[in-house]
Amino acid sequence: MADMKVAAYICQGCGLGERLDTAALASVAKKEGKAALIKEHEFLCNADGIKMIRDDIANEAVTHVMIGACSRRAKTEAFGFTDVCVSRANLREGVIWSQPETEEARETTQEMAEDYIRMGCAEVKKMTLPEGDPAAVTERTLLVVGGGVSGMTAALEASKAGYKVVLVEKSGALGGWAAKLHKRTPGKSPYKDPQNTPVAEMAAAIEADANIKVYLNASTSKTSGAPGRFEIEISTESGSTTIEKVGAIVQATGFELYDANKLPELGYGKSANVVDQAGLEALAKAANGSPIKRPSDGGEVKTVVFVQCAGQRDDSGKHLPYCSGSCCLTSVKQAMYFKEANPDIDTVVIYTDLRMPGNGEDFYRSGQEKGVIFTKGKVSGVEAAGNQCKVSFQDLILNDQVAIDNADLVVLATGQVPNSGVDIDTKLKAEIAAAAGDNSLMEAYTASQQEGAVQPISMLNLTYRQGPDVPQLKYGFTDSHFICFPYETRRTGIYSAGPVRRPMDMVQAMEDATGAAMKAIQAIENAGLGRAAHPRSGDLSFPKVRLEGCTQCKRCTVECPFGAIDEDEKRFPLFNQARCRRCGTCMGACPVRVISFENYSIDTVGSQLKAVDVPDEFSEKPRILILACENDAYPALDMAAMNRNVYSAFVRVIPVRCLGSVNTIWINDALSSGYDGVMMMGCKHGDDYQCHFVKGSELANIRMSKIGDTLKNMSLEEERVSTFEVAITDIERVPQLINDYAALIQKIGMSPMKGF
Amino acid sequence: MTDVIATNQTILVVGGGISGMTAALEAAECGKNVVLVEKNAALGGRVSQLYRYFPKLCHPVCGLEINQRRLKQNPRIRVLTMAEVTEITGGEGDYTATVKLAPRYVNENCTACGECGKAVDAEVPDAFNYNLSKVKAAYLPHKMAYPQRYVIDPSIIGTADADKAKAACKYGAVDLDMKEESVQFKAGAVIWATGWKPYDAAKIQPYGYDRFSNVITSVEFERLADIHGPTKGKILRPSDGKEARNIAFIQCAGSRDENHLRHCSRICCMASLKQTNYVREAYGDEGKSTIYYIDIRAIDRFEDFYQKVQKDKTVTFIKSKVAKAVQDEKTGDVVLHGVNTEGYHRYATPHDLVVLAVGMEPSVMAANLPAEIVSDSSGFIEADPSNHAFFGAGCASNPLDVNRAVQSATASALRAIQVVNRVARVEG
Amino acid sequence: MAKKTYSFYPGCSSQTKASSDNYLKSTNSMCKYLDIELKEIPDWNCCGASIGYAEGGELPRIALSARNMALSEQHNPGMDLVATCAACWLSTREAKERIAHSSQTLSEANTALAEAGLSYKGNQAARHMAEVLVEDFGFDELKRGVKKPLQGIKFAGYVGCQTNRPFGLAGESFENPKYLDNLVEAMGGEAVPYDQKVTCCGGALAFSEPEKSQKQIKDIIESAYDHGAEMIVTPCPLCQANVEIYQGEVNKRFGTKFNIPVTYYSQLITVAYGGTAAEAALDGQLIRATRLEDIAKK
Amino acid sequence: MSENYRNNFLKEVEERVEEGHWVKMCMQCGVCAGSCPLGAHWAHPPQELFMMIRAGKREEVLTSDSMWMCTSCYNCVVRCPRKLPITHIMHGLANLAYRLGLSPKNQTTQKFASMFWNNLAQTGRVNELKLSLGMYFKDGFGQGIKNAMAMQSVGLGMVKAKRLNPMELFGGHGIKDKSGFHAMLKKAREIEDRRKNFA
Repeated sequence: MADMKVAAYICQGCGLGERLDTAALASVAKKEGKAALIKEHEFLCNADGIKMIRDDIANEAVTHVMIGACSRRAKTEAFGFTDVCVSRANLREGVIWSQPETEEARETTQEMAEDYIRMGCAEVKKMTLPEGDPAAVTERTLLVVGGGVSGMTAALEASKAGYKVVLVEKSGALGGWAAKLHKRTPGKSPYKDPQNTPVAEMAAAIEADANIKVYLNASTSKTSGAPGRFEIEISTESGSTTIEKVGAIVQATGFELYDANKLPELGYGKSANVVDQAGLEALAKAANGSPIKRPSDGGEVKTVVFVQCAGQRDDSGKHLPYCSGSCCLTSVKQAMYFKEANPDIDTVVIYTDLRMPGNGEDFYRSGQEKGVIFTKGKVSGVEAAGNQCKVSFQDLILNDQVAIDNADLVVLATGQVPNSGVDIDTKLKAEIAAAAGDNSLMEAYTASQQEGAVQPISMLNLTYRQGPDVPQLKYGFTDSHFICFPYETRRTGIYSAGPVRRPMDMVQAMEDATGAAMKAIQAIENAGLGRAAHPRSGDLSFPKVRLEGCTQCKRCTVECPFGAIDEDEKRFPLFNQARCRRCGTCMGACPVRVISFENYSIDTVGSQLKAVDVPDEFSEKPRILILACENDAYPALDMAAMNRNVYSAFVRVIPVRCLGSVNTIWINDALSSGYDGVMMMGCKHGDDYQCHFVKGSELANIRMSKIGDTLKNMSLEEERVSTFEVAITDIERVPQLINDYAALIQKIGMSPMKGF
Repeated sequence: MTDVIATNQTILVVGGGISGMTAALEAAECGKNVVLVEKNAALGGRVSQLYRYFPKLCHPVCGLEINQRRLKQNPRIRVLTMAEVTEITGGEGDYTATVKLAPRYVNENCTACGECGKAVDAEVPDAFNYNLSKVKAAYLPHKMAYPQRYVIDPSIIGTADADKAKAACKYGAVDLDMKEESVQFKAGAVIWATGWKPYDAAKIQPYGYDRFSNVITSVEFERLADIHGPTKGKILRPSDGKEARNIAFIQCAGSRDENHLRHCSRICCMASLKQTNYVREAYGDEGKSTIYYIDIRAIDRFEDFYQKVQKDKTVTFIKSKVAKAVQDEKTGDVVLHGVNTEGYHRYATPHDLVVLAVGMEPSVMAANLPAEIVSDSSGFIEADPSNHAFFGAGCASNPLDVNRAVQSATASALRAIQVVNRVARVEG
Repeated sequence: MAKKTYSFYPGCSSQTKASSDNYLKSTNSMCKYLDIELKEIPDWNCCGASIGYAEGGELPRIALSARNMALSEQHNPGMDLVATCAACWLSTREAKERIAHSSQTLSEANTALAEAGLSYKGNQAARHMAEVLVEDFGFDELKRGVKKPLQGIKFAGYVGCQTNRPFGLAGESFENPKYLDNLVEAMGGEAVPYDQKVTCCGGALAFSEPEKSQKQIKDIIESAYDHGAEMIVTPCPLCQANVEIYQGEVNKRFGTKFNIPVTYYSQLITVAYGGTAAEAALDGQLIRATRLEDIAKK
Repeated sequence: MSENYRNNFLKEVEERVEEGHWVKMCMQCGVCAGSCPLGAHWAHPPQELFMMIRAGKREEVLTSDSMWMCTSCYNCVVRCPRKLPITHIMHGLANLAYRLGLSPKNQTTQKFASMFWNNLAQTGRVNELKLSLGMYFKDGFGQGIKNAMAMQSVGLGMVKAKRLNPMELFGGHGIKDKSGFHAMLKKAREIEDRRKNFA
């Protein structure tokens, strides 16, 4: 890169010229910011202003641009120069819109603006242009684990887009759960009758597809690498192993039915005539259109009772707490098997809430038309009596404790249990706690491993530092926590599809698998270009680490929310660029500050906070540093300003990628530079966390809980560092928090650290 | 003149709600060129008008912020707002789209400084708040609007107000001479992410939405709870601005009803369960929510949320399709009449406010197309070979929650990519 | 407008000196003003109303209506069948739709009709007089004939059940039909909004369950009163009869002091068009509609 | 063997009750129950009757007086999300109960309903006076006199308003083709009885 040349541009539009002394700002940029080129412009974001900057880049060899105008969230495209480093001093939303337009406020408003110019200049000087990964490679092949309908869909859809696929199926044939079905529930209009499953058709299409290579009776015994360069060891039952190189992975490992043996109160195991939905499918398959016989004696079936939510929606802690979303449809379909063979067979579905969304309502109606009887009730027990069963239940409509004592067959709608492999989070949490000095979780974990308990079998056998499988969200499902971003698993380039992600029916599974294939293809393409995946999609920056300073504390490797960092043989962190999502959690974690990004580093932030002009103790002008999550807290501040919700003039705001990227050195630096307080604004954490990098705000919270010692050493009050959970809608609350905090600081007094 | 550069390897995405944005972004982040057409003045669609999402109770605009940031830095997506597809001709891999652009009267010079809004006097109903409040006739569609650019309401064009707006703008951004224009461009595949509209509650006559001010819809209730809404986040009822503490939620308002929508709209149960939380948030133990339902459809792990709400003592569940609502003229309370079918209990219960959990109706497409799009009995676009390279995404394809709509949109992006990749292979 | 001709089904209650004799008389006057010719279906029979179900069952009741329609088709071909009574209209239209939806019902009905030497084809629409007014004339057209606007009179338009549900007038809501109000306004009167517009008067249960149906009647009248109505107007003879006749009983039972006239739209139109009290059959009111009589006298 | 939740009664209803095949389509939302003007007076609202039919509670259903409370207002019909013709099903159930002799003793609406039918079936048109008097005297002569006296003012008013003709008692309105009419009804009844399996 050529020599650094910093240019500072100060906009006078949107009232900046009227509210601020822009000439003074220019002078700050020159004298303190040491900008080589300083220009004021009355309307910087218009074509003329942009052209001016462009010309300077082209003709004046400007390499670093500081723009003193509006928030970085405004006019992003106009100021989105990709060939130079850019910093934005937020004078509009951050200063004039959030400060009262009064004569008395003029001085503090100007001071605020001058500080932001100092900060912008300081920041940009520490930035370098992200180089990306010149060695980025990518394998344009997908691995699909699981050969059920979800896996087959992912494989076929990816192939249709021109990508190669390796499909690994643990059994001897494709089809998974669907292959066990007599018929499937309809997936298209008119939603009236059971349909043939697509298994045969899809399997044939896969066989005929030169892009798709299938391994049957096989498993992924080892998965290493990163998006673009995964290396998969595939082991077959016969003992052979093969290595396949792939760019991304779709995990479609499906589900098992909840074990009905755990439901003896519903007669399972006590009578052959009590079956689960899989059992009924087997009977239907065997009957193949002729009447289904009673299992116990092959007798005629006259009455069938379907017990919905068997072992599901359970709040006692004994069974599955969730609903499997598909069993109502399945029971209606199965009742139709009987009605099709003989309309005189009585089929009763006992349910508490029928859950057949969308045009499932048509299927419900169709079931009723065919004479399936639906009864809102709670089944209390199923008892076998000879070749029949007695189903006792509370009829919730007739408010009556009743029984059907002549059921020839009872079908229990048990739920879906995902095949998601090993739950890695327990150990990971223990490791994080251990790194923070708390060993209790680790002891408990170790104990649990030694009790000889049956351990789940890994699905992927990832060689990742953080464990062999994709982290689970809840109840073993590997779903994303993000409503807007359902494909955000915590393992870049590995996407769950179908019921392993979330309980679902076949229609949804096929849709889901298509989406997962899309994301996998995208991961392949991004890996080839060295770009980050969501949410910082396109980001070319990447953590640079000075290993010579590393103390091997492992914090970065255990705290990385995406498992991007392994450990090498010498126990140094081994960064895998294509797995990294550029959140900076590792940078925040590193006690020796050896991890930074080119455009976001210990220095870019550190130099900003140090650039602020901190008045002396007697000025009655405290300084409060705000480190604000760029996705929620920072927009909330912007929008508060758009609403002209004013807040204290003593705060200086620095947006951060995530609170997880906040290194305690910044706090130390701020306090020792004489700041009177530090507010950290991040997203909600806990069960319903809203952090886009999963646990950044939670980690920050843990780290900051330990800052008390530092404060004590400096003889400072612990209120001087505070963390806040802020939502993007907090446009009134955030200014209030700031003002309350400023008042608090006023109360406890100015920091004694000023002037050191 | 607006110029759109596109080829038959471009993907046209119709609809800029979360599904359309997702489809566009996923395709663009895969290296494809996309034109995203939105009929409103800003992207974001229905979800940008929601206060919180179920079940996390997080804020939809948070995801919107991320998606807009993705969009701002991706040069492969061309966004056209105030734009509607009027015609598509041609066939798979070789479509020509005609898009009508309504005049915004504000050009790209706009800095969203707000001076034009201050200058005009006229107010127009604020569509973002479902017309529950008014907004100046020169307005930013909402605080997070993308593009972040003001709009001048056509109703003031030709009036002194328009001239005031123009005079107030120092940046030459107000252009009162803008005219409706029409652009044509190529596309290889089309993703219809046209979303849904709340079922017209006035059609559900027994509930008197058209007659009783204190009967509102679930989407309107979202605006009441939102800080950016007409009451700044306070739950006040329309008739008299009184705090609405005792609120009824009527499920299946239009859905699962052959007189209205045949289908179950999937989201409404969860939406009402979520909204009971708004009541709790606002009034704590003093609040009271009553949910009148047929079946509570808290599907899959949403069941957790249902169980949590069931444990809330301020929330009551009544298995009943409400027969009739009557607003008391003196008190403003709305009395609901019906029968709790669990054991047969009649009720005539007054509530401060009644919220109709209105169903999802697919938005109607007015465009001329080469062939009618195959859809189901409710009008949702089906996956069907005769739709060629027209793909439904999100709620245009099924009544879906946000999560599933995004999945559907992601899937539709791949289907479109399959087409344009095929075109690319043929064209080399 | 050209003369309009309809095949007319007056129904039992509209016969001379039957309970809605005044409905028939005023309808005839109204039709004279509107240049409508009503051709009575020869030898029509009772529709069976809704209440005939216990003894009558299903097919015999359908046969009743089928006979009327068959006679209408035979004697008044090419015309729409029009009824003034809500029950007559409903039974006829229901029978028509039931037959249309089932070929079995059609053949069974015709088998029965054959016994009376008739056959049913289903080529005439079955309509209510209110439909004729709203659809074939329209409010603007109806307004044109007004000579004596019913200025200053506040009417509660009581639509009731069977002209409203399950069929009703096209485009009208079951809960808040507006046509009667619009008709009142077209005649220069004022239609008051009130919330019992479509409440059931108790129908045939006025006889068998008097206390229950009188509660219904009480609610209807009370609401009309509370909203300032001076008069109730209705398109249904049973509604008219129940709401008018039982006011004394209701007063006794509930301690109310109701004395509100209950009229037919045909009476309003006749008066507004300049008809005499006799033409409007105002002498048929148990509770005199004096405000209408005053206008008729003017 | 228990008949609980077997379809026997449902099948009977489908066969013998007007529009009975709709009963299975009910989804127990209860809008009918809440819409009925006489709802408060029923033991079992329609939706509950439908559930009882599905649960096989034949006797409870047929001996109930619930369906006799139907005023034929059609509120339930227009609001039913499944478009069940509930009014007709109620009539049909009442008819079945009546035909089987299971309807409650002294059910006044039942009496009125059969009187009404017999009244019209005689002459082809309803004789309002005879019908009213019949209704007053349904519980015997003494009660009838009392009932008639109680309603005397109404009757006199009607006479005065020329809306009731005392002479109706002796003949009154009627159709001409009585024989064809009677034959038609007889035939219709015959067909229906055959179809519904009534003796």
